[in-house]
Amino acid sequence: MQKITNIIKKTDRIALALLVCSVIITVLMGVTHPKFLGKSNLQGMLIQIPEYGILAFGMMIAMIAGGIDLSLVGIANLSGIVAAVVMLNLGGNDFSIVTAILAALSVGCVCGLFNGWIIGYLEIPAMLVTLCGLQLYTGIALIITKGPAITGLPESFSNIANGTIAGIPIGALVFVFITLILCYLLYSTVYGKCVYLMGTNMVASRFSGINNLKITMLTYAISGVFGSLAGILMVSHYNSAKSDYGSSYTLLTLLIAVLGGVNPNGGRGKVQGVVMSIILLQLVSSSFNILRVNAFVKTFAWGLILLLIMTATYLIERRQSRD
Amino acid sequence: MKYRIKTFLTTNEMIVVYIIIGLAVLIGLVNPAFNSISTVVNLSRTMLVTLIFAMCEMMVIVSGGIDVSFPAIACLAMIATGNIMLKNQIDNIPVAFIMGALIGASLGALNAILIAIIKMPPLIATLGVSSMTSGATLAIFGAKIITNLPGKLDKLYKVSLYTYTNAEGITYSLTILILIPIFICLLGWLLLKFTMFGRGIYAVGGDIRAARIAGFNVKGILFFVYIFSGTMAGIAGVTYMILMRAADPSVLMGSEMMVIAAVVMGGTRITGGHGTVIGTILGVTLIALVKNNLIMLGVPAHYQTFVVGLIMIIGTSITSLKAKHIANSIKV
Amino acid sequence: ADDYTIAVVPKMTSIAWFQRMEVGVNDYVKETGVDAFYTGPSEGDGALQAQVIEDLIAQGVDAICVVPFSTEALEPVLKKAREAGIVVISHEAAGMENIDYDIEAFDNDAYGRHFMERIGELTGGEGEYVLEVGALTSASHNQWVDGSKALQEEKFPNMKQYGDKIETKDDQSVSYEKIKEVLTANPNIAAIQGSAMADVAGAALAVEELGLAGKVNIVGTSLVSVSGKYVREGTIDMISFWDPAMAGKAMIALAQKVLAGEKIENGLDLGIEGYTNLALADKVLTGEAWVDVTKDNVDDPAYNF
Amino acid sequence: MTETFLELKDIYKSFGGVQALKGVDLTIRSGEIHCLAGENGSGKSTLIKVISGAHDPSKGEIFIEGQKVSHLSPIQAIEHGIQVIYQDFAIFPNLTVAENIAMNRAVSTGAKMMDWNCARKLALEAMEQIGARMDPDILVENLSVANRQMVAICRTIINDAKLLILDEPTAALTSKEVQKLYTILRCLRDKGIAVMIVDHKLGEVFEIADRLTILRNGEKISTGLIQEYDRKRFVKDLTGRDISESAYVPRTSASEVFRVENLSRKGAFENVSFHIKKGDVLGITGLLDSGRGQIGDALFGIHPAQSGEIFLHGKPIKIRSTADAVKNRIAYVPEDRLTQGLFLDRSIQDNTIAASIKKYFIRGRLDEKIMFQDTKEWIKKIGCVAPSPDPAIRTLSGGNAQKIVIAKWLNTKPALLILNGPTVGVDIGAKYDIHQMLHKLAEQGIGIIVISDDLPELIQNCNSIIIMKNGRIAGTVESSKINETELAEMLSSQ
Ligand SMILES: Nc1ncnc2c1ncn2[C@@H]1O[C@H](COP(=O)(O)OP(=O)(O)OP(=O)(O)O)[C@@H](O)[C@H]1O
Ligand SMILES: Nc1ncnc2c1ncn2[C@@H]1O[C@H](COP(=O)(O)OP(=O)(O)OP(=O)(O)O)[C@@H](O)[C@H]1O
Ligand SMILES: [Mg+2]
Ligand SMILES: [Mg+2]
Repeated sequence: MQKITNIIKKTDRIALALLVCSVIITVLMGVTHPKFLGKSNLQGMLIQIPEYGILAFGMMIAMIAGGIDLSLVGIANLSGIVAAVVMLNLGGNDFSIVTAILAALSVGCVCGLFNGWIIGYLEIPAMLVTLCGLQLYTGIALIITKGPAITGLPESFSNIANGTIAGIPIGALVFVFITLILCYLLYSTVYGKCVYLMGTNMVASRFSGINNLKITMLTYAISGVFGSLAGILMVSHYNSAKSDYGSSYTLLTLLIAVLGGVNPNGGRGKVQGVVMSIILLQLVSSSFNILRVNAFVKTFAWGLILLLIMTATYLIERRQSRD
Repeated sequence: MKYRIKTFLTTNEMIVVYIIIGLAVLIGLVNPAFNSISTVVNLSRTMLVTLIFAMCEMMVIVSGGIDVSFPAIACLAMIATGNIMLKNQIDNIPVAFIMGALIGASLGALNAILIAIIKMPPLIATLGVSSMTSGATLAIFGAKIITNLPGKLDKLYKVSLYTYTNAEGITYSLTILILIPIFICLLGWLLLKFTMFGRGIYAVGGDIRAARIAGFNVKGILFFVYIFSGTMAGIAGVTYMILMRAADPSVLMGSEMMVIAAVVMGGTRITGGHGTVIGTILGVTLIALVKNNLIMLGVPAHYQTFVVGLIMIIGTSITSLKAKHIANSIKV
Repeated sequence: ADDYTIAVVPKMTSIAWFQRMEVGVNDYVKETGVDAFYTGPSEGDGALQAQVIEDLIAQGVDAICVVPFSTEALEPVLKKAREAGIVVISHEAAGMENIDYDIEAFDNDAYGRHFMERIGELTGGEGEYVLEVGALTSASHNQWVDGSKALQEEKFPNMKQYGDKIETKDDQSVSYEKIKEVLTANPNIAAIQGSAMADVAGAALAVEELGLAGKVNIVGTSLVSVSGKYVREGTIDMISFWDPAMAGKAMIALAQKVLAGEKIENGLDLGIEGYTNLALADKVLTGEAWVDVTKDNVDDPAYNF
Repeated sequence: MTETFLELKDIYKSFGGVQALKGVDLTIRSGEIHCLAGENGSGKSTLIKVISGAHDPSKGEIFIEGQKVSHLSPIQAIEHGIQVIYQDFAIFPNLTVAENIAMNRAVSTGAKMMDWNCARKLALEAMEQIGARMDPDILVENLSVANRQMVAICRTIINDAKLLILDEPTAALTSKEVQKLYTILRCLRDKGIAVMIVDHKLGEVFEIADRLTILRNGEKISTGLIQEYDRKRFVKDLTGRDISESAYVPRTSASEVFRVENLSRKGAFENVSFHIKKGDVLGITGLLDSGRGQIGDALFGIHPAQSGEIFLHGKPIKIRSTADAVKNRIAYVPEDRLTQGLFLDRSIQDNTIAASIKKYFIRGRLDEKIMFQDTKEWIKKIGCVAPSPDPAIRTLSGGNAQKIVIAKWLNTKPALLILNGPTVGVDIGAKYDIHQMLHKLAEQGIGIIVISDDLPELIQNCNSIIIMKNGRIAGTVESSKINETELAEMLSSQ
């Protein structure tokens, strides 16, 4: 009894701790720097969140399945580049944009399926497979572009990530949409239940008739599709496609997932935790920019926040299990 | 006896050996310049620092953990040592190494506290420490590269054990610093194979609860492993500084995943409990061979990333599949 | 009138080059009292830099002076900045659209060519040479080596580029390893040209170790603090650079002038060394700010950074 | 020798809100075999962990050889000569047999170096003593369960134990191996070593024990010489109720549920054929490695058969993967509960519905409410001692967890239920409950296969029993025409 309520509470507790931190930062910054809560800063934050937020979801889902996906950035750039190439070759009209987006999503899906197949069928550790995958997909991206960015993309495509609806950036709406889909996938579908069970114990899930290979491939395919979504957003946001955009996001997304309470051993992690952790990191990052603090301090602070929150939850949990 | 030979020929280590040989033959055929003693010298030099990292990573993984903080620790050790020595006009080689080792050890101890006492998953703990360390390093010491190292330190890179001059008059000298990884490998081998403490590391990685029940000092072992890893990372940082004749506060960042890949290719199981020194050396050799002979192979620049990825994935697949096959076939 | 807020955004803050730029910005603030500050991503990533600029737009600065890591990635966000009424000055980014002005320390093509001139001089126009770039994706590095190659084809037909461009990932040890490999694979290399700051230092270390110092000529972009040692030792023949501190100052000064509504025309004088007689073409202002450092002037305290 | 070696006084232990031990007294004397009995979850394992220093008691006193010890640590326990063979043996799968055997001794003597030759010698000597034969250089992960237990026993033998505790040592052993184990234990007892053993099998308790302590719900119910107990009192004390185990007599029916013809898998079993009629409970037994477990794995698609035919309700089906098996409503309760059967960190609810998730996908979403309701019902129906569907299953004792594994499959409404060692580690009361359930299911027309080496269980519950030898069917017997001794003889005869 105690144990499971603890587990439930623990995941929620991390989300709660993150929420408290976020509120404190927002209040402090709001009071000292009124601009922080101004429309344009909020908008700015909402524009930044989707790219790495969606990547973090991909990382999260792979980690819940007991793996990890280090190839996300590679997938993002490769599918972004494919989208750009398709768009340019089809003339840049609306039809070409839709085709390009579909092409990008299928590239993400295929890359993910490839990862998933090797991880699930050949049973090679996910860390290795996706690390090789990162190299491989970035390599293909580099072969396509030969280095320089692909530019000259249609204006209307650029509006996807740079436009707003009712003052809210479209990217943020996409992000909310993806969050809802992810919640649905993880909490309300057979797949979601299976992925948590499989992440907890691969052998037992097999002995429960769960098709591990299918779930693994599905997981990495979803992760890959998230990667390509982020890729499309990046291409649209930067109105160009290149093989090295977002190269710093791999470790960042790992940090976000872990900070959001996703257990690297698999089977545990909730969407709300990860969303809170994405928001907190963005708040910290924007605050530091407003405060004109050196970027290194930001890196330092992320590590510190991670360790402090993990330590705090550990201490609270230990005290609770004592009484 | 026949059975023994057969199992020996199909060990993970031997599979990596086959891949290395295959690759070497291929490169040698494409570019005869490869078939020379210089290749051995070059390869040793290339592997030098990576091998130190890989050794401590291997030990950490064997104990059931993982460490992604060593590049940050090495960078801090390198730049801090460089700065302190310059500021205080110290020009003493042992002092440099001791300083690097101490800095590394203290950060390793931080890892150990988080993992062994606070019981944080190792990936989380070391990721956090890595982020903090690299941020602090740049904030404290700045981004500036130090190139005016103290004289003795600066000259050490030229001291060599063995020099080979080829027909064109190019000299290939094997630096004396190669002794550091050799020493560490030897030490690691003795420790892991022949001391109870080393066996304890395997025991902890195999089943931490059983290790506790058996009476191993599990906390002590974890502390040792992470402090050892930190210390070695510090030493690797100083070694790197001497070899490159410069201290750079962020140059090693991002190398962690490649090192882990090398270690796992060498037969260390990411889940802990399995791993050998020989395997690790072979894994590092394989990756070094791939990464450093693409020009020899004539691979065009923008294909190189892809080719490295391809060879890595083939390498891991073959070793993993073979290992799986072995595990499935024998059951007594 | 001088209560403008001006942000200077480098490609990344974690390398010495841009730390030097920070020094320039801070000096300039002290000298003139303008509210300028230096902020940027800690890693080299176009996406990260765009995020920093998003934040700056949100804060409502008056001008952004930026050294784009990836010019293409910044177009949309700089467009947005300009739409928000922010003055945008770029550096090392000729050919960008969504800027008020770009200020170049020099003409990239000419800068690349001058390396090959030197190589030709040193080798007598014979032999093979190697071109290094920090990243295949870096626009300016590619412009330099392309310029260099073009000059060689025109002027030194007996020379030949060996293999492909070498990508060093801005990492000294990668440069070192690859140059070593190249020299082993082909001992006839006569010259090496580097682009990223660490390129020539890595190359020099390799050449020195292989006992080829003097035989292989090395030129390229670098700083005295990074490669000065090898220039002194003679392994590197010449390094060239422009002072990032001056570039930083020049960007701010230009931003101030634009904000104040002054007319920007050919021959503009920003009052900053190397940027006293700027040539204007389209939106690009080009200075004469590159410095060649050889054994003779390596110890000049003015270059000690 | 009747000195008291260990005395526990008024031991309490709680986990969070769960009171696992409530004031237990226990005395163990040197030179006796002391049996600890109790239902699942009655606190036996917890008590053992207190003695071995793995758990600190919340309250209570421990005396070893008359001396009071406070804060017993695992090392101290070992130094006092207390050796435990845990249910999962607590051995190292990644180390060699020799190392596993020699390890504890080396640790407790404070050895600094690893002496491989000495370890090998020790291992061979220990194996000699109990008649085991293994390559000392092989990794334990490559061993079968029985051999792993041999390793664990060897380890304690060389450790000069004064008190040897075995938590359900016979669970994974065949009857022949059990006899061998008992010979060893008696020999140790005669050397003056105190032996404490946890066992659920009634017959075995009466065969081996000198003295008996019975726990129920964390309390000591009774303790005394084995002669003071008869079966009836034992069962009464254990369960608090009267249980009469009667043999199962199926109502015969002609309609066939399941048939297998010439099933083969290289290296595992060959030409296996059998059929199940409505109401039948089929038993499969055999010595270790006779292929009995492999048949279960094959029918569930874990390691599918390579040739042969399978018919369910007369229709031919193909089983190439677990997905095929599930599609054909074949259910499988695997042998190794901890790793194969349970998601230890997940809730009872998740464990219960793990095999039938699809069922709860209603109108586009998973219905957690119905899941909760169903789980609650199963907990009641199957007699699992659990407060609610919410706690993690790792907080349940083994027997209760096993009931959930069975519930997981019953929840799929199977057509064929295969149980591999269904009551390993399950107490008499729960065993009875499970057996009753099997009978009821059989009557409902569900085909039931029980793979087991618990002979009384097979005789009581199956109407026919297949005996496997070397991967082949050596014979089929009607359980009404055979008794335990005869069956045991058939099993061990060549
Ligand atoms: N670590 C734990 N956390 C919470 N509860 C526990 C823990 N360990 C045991 N328990 C609970 O304590 C009680 C006693 O469990 P214990 O394992 O000692 O029973 P047991 O007699 O060994 O049963 P079995 O016959 O199944 O082995 C059970 O209710 C169990 O759920
Ligand atoms: N220290 C602990 N922390 C967490 N869980 C524990 C701990 N000790 C035991 N448990 C869990 O509590 C449950 C009861 O533990 P125990 O080892 O007594 O099982 P058991 O009762 O012996 O099972 P079986 O019926 O198979 O004998 C198990 O699921 C076990 O994994
Ligand atoms: Mg128990
Ligand atoms: Mg038990």
